[in-house]
Amino acid sequence: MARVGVFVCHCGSNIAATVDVRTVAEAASHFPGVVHAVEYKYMCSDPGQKLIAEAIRKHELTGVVVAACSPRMHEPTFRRLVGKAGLNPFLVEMANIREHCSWVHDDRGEATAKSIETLRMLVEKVRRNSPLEEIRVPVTKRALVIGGGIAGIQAGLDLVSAGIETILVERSPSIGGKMAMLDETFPTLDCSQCILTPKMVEFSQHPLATIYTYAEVDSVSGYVGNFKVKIRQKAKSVDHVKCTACGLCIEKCPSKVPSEFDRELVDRKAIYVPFPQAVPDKPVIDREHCIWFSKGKCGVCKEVCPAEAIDYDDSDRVDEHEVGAIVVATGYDLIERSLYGEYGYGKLPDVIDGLQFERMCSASGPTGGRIVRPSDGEVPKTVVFIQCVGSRDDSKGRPYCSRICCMYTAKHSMLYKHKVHDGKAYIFYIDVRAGGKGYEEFVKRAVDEDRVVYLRGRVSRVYERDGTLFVKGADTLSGHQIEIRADLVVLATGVTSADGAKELAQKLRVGFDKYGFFTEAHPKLRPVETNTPGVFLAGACQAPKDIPDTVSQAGAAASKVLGLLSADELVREPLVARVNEDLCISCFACESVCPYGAPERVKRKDAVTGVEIEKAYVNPGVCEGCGACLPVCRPKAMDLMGFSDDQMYSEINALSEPFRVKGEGE
Amino acid sequence: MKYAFYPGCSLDSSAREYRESTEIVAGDLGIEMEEIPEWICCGSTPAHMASKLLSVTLPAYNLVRARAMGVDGVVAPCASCYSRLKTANYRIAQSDDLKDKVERALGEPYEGDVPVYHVLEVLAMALDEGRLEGKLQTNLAGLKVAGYYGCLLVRPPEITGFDDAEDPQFLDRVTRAIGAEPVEWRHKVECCGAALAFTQTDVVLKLSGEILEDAQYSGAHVISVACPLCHSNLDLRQRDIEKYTGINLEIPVLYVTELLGLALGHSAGELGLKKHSINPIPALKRAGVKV
Amino acid sequence: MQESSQNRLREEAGKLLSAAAVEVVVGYGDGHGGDGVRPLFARTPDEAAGLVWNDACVHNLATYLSREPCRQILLRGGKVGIVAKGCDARALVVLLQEGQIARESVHVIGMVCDGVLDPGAAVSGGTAGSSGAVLPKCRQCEVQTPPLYDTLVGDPAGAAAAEGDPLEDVKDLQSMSLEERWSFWTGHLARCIKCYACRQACPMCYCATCITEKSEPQWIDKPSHLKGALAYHLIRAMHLAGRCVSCGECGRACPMDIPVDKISRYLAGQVEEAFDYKAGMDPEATPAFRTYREDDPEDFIR
Amino acid sequence: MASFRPRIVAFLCNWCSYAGADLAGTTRKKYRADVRVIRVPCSGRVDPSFIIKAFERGADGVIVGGCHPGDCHYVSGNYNARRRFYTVRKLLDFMGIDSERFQVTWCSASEGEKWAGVVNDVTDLIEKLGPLEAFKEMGRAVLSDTREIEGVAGE
Repeated sequence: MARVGVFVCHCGSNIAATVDVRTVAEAASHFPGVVHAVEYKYMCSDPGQKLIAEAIRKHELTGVVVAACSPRMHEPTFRRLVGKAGLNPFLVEMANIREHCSWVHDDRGEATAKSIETLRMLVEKVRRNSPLEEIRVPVTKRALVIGGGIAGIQAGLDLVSAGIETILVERSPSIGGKMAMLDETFPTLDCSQCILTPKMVEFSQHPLATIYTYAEVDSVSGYVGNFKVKIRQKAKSVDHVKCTACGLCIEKCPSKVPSEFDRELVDRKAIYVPFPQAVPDKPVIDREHCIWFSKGKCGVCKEVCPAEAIDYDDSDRVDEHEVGAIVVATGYDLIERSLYGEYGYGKLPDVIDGLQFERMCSASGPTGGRIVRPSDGEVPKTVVFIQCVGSRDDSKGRPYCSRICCMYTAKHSMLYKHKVHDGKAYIFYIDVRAGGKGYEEFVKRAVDEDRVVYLRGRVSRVYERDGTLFVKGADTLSGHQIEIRADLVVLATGVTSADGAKELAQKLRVGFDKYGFFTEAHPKLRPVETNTPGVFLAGACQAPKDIPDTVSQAGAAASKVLGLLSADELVREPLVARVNEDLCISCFACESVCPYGAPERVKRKDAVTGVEIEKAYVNPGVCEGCGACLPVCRPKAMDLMGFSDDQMYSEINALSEPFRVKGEGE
Repeated sequence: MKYAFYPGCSLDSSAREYRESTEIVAGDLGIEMEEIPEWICCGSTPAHMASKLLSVTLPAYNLVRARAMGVDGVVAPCASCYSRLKTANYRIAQSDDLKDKVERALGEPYEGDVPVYHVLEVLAMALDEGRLEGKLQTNLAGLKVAGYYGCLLVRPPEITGFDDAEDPQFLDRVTRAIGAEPVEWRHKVECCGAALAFTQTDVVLKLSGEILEDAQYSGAHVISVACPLCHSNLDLRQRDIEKYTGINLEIPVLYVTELLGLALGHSAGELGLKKHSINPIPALKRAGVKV
Repeated sequence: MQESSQNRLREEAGKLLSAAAVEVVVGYGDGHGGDGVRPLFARTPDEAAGLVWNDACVHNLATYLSREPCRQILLRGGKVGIVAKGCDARALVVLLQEGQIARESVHVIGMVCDGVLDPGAAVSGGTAGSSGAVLPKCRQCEVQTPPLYDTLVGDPAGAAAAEGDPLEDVKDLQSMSLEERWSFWTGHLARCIKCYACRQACPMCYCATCITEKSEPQWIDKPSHLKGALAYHLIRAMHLAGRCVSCGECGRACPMDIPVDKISRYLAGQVEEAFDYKAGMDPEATPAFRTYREDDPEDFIR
Repeated sequence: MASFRPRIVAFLCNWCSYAGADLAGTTRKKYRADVRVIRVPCSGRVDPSFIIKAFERGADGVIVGGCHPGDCHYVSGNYNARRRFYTVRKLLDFMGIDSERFQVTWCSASEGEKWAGVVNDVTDLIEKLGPLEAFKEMGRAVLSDTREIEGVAGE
């Protein structure tokens, strides 16, 4: 037999001024199941809370309804209170007679009637509340970082230095990512390698860090606090324990391949280390281009290796790890070359992209830092930079802004002028977007000090004639079509999502937009979380970003992970869905509408035949309690704790015959 | 696929050879086309200068007639017609208000849903279906072709939806398919001056001049086009252009269908090659094509 | 035509049973005299010889798969053969989508069908296709050849769909005023005796425990007064939305001649119109209410 | 009809609409007092049977409030719900019940004013439509006279 206590709050005059609280309490005392009903000035105040706690004991209440403000305001307060008073914290409900009543109505009669009816609904509900225990999920205090660029490295460093064991998976043979390819960085022009490589080394040498390079994430199962990840270590064909990184094998390898790291400006060998400062600094064999693996002969590297580290029989290995949280930091790629045939991108040798230019400027790059024409090695006297190549261009299906091009183009033009003092630099732009600390000043410097010429307009065509390039475009400020002879053309190629991002997103059950960028849980308030609890985003995999933003997001993601892993157990509200297996008809509609993958299939014996059939089971560790699975469950086998069918029904049921306050409200 | 054929005015006047070669080629490749009975003007440039409603209603009228023929789509050989027909569909689909007006003018409903193709697209589809296989008679190897698209075929992209507004490939694909060699050149989608020919001839002379000059520079033996107006500007006016620019040009301009016809073994006569003001025969011979 | 199909059907069913490829073939057998038919569960080749195929074969036999004895057989991992017209096969597709049957455990003998006679309309002789007396659902039939079958009986080329609008009767209702529709339905539903024949006849109503049998909470009032009837039929309609294959069996089964099939056939039309989804056409498709599109109809929302 | 006070039930999702209604309160936006609110975690939780039961229990109108498309706290709850609600409205209309009695609104936590407006508009609307006798006066009594109605309906 239910013993409900009703506590009506005046909230000073906030409620009492418009609602006749005495009448409300009086009416409530006659509701079925109500054994105690009182009003008080401030229920949330200390004396107010005492009053409730005492009533719970004195009247052996089995349920409590507080008629006061919005549950979004004080539900936690009163749950804590009844919990302390020895009642299950989920046996309390709040009737919102302030925000939804006294503050929005003037007529005392109407407001009072509404309060009473609302209260009655919640009394009916609370009578059907069941005591619930918080769900406690064990937490594996280990993190996985996917991607070894600056975002991944930063997140990894923050995690290990906070004492969290961290596994980093990088698909290329070295960590460092795109930032390692850059020469100097805007707006300070400090050397990218100089600030990055120390971090790479620090992370790789940290005792709590495990790095997988030349590896990929095969699969991810489990849920927040308890993910199981399978990592595929691609065969390196070189025993990194034995290898002394002497480099003899690389030197002697006869097979040449265009270098990815140097953007194909030069070749690398089939056995290679992407770049001198690579971490690890030991080589892998690219089997696709290795003569031994393609033709079955050669074997030079094996012969010359003094440490006998070459292992042709090496094979892919799949390691399984348990982690509590995942940081996705897979970065970005540049738009495909074929997209801009009219600029000769990929056709004309002296039309290069931003990263190629970076490699050229880099002292450790293929030209030793000299800016030259790929075609003939001459120093270009005129360089034209074209912005928004693959950004803000609807007709190419790339409507978004890549955010970094305006700044790196300004930087490129400066680096060029600093190296070629008598050179001319032109920049075609749509708008210059320099919203960042010191950015606008930086662009200004390019114009004022380095005399870079900015031309506002799009380029229609880049073509080659008699060995020179011509850039044909419009100068919309002067209103003229212009054609510029150029020795070198640098395209500010736009940013697109990393190759394979969508596949990864699906493995992680994370959303992504039509360009393949991962979707954050909320664009403003939850920018590093995803809708999959325990999976966080860092860097350009979420949207184009520059280094400062990437690093801050990586830090933010790391701190979210730390917050998550700080407790031994994850405490989750028990307001989750549950399946009545006897009613479940195994249609698994729940499975298809659940955005979290909470419903699972479990084998159960059929009562009649004794054969095993699959039934739905909701993993309480994963369920977020939205209830989307209920309306699609026709036999109503699915129910939602805290908003159960029974509770909903009784609230609706309590609607019948309106309450009228005598003499008022009519 | 069965198509309704919308020739447009020039195909019965200045561009007869385009019509003839198109019909010949279509026949050979088994592309079913039937002319829209009593088709009317597409409105071309004047209509949309005068009235938006008119510029949409005229093409719509023709599309509705095509619909009555129960075909899979309409084929237009002229870039301008193509553009007008497609634009009409686009606008009707975009605005209910306009749709109502047009339907009132037509006296029957039209959703803007009759597909419109340019001859080039239909040819490319035929190639993809391998309809050319085993049909090539004349060897065109060594013939360098500058494929010229002009503007209306490819622009605006949201309306024409051609493969790539800035660097289209259809013509080049056809050229390759018939064994000839498409050249890399920069003017494939530049404007030829189009209708300004009648009002500001010098503009046409300048623009078309640049196109011809670049084609010649690129080493092309011939230019292939898919639009009567482009053709007359580049071919008919080539002499005036020489005078105007002072560059000697001798670069024949052929309809893509004519080149295809040659490859399929038809004679210069059948294909109306002799109708051009710049005789293509010498250039073709130079390239080692037997004609 | 039907004659030859019938022979072929008997032969195929016979083969299946004698080869023990299936434990039972669910098909049609002779009714008690007249030209009516009734479901026949053939377990032996001899019984299979009693199978019939003519334009009185209206029943959607898919219903029996989720009921005894088929349910038991399927649970045991046994195989069942079933005779299915196009519309019936659509129901099989939905059962597949909803994991109620495994494809390999059901052998579908698909019947090319040019329409079945409306039992309500009194006619005899002549093929359904020719006479105007086919069921409304047979008009403009798109599934004369079943979307799903293992053995096909009949010549797809030979089939000709009847003229007319399958939703004519529904549209008549739609053209009425709100009040007219209300009185139409109250008029009919007031007769509902909650016998649940419509539910039993429906291949999509396979819940072990229907919510009509649930109390605490009691979403549907048990008594058969109008209120309870209305709630029942409304909720049933929602349960069938996006799943109903418009076979019309619910309406045919109603002993009180309540045209309940109108409701779900109407909703099926609405769902197809709004969400571009037609139930039971493609086993791979995602059912309408298990998914959404960002550009779904929105104009009714404030 | 003057004395008729519509009874309206609103199912509000906890994250957007309920919070929006709270905001209407904190900003003191006055509105009609005929609405009774039932809190649900998400508009995707609202089962059609809730709506039907509410009508049975004497509601003259029902409102469901959810997050704007794309803002759902649970990713896609409101999208799933939207399909169902669309269908419910079609169904009600087909059965002869004015579908305007079932209203859906996307109301964010920042749209207190919108909520107040929606309540007032819907209340006025339901007032015009009058009480939903449909469900109310039903019982065996109806049985008899429906026979005539049936005649009227031309069956």
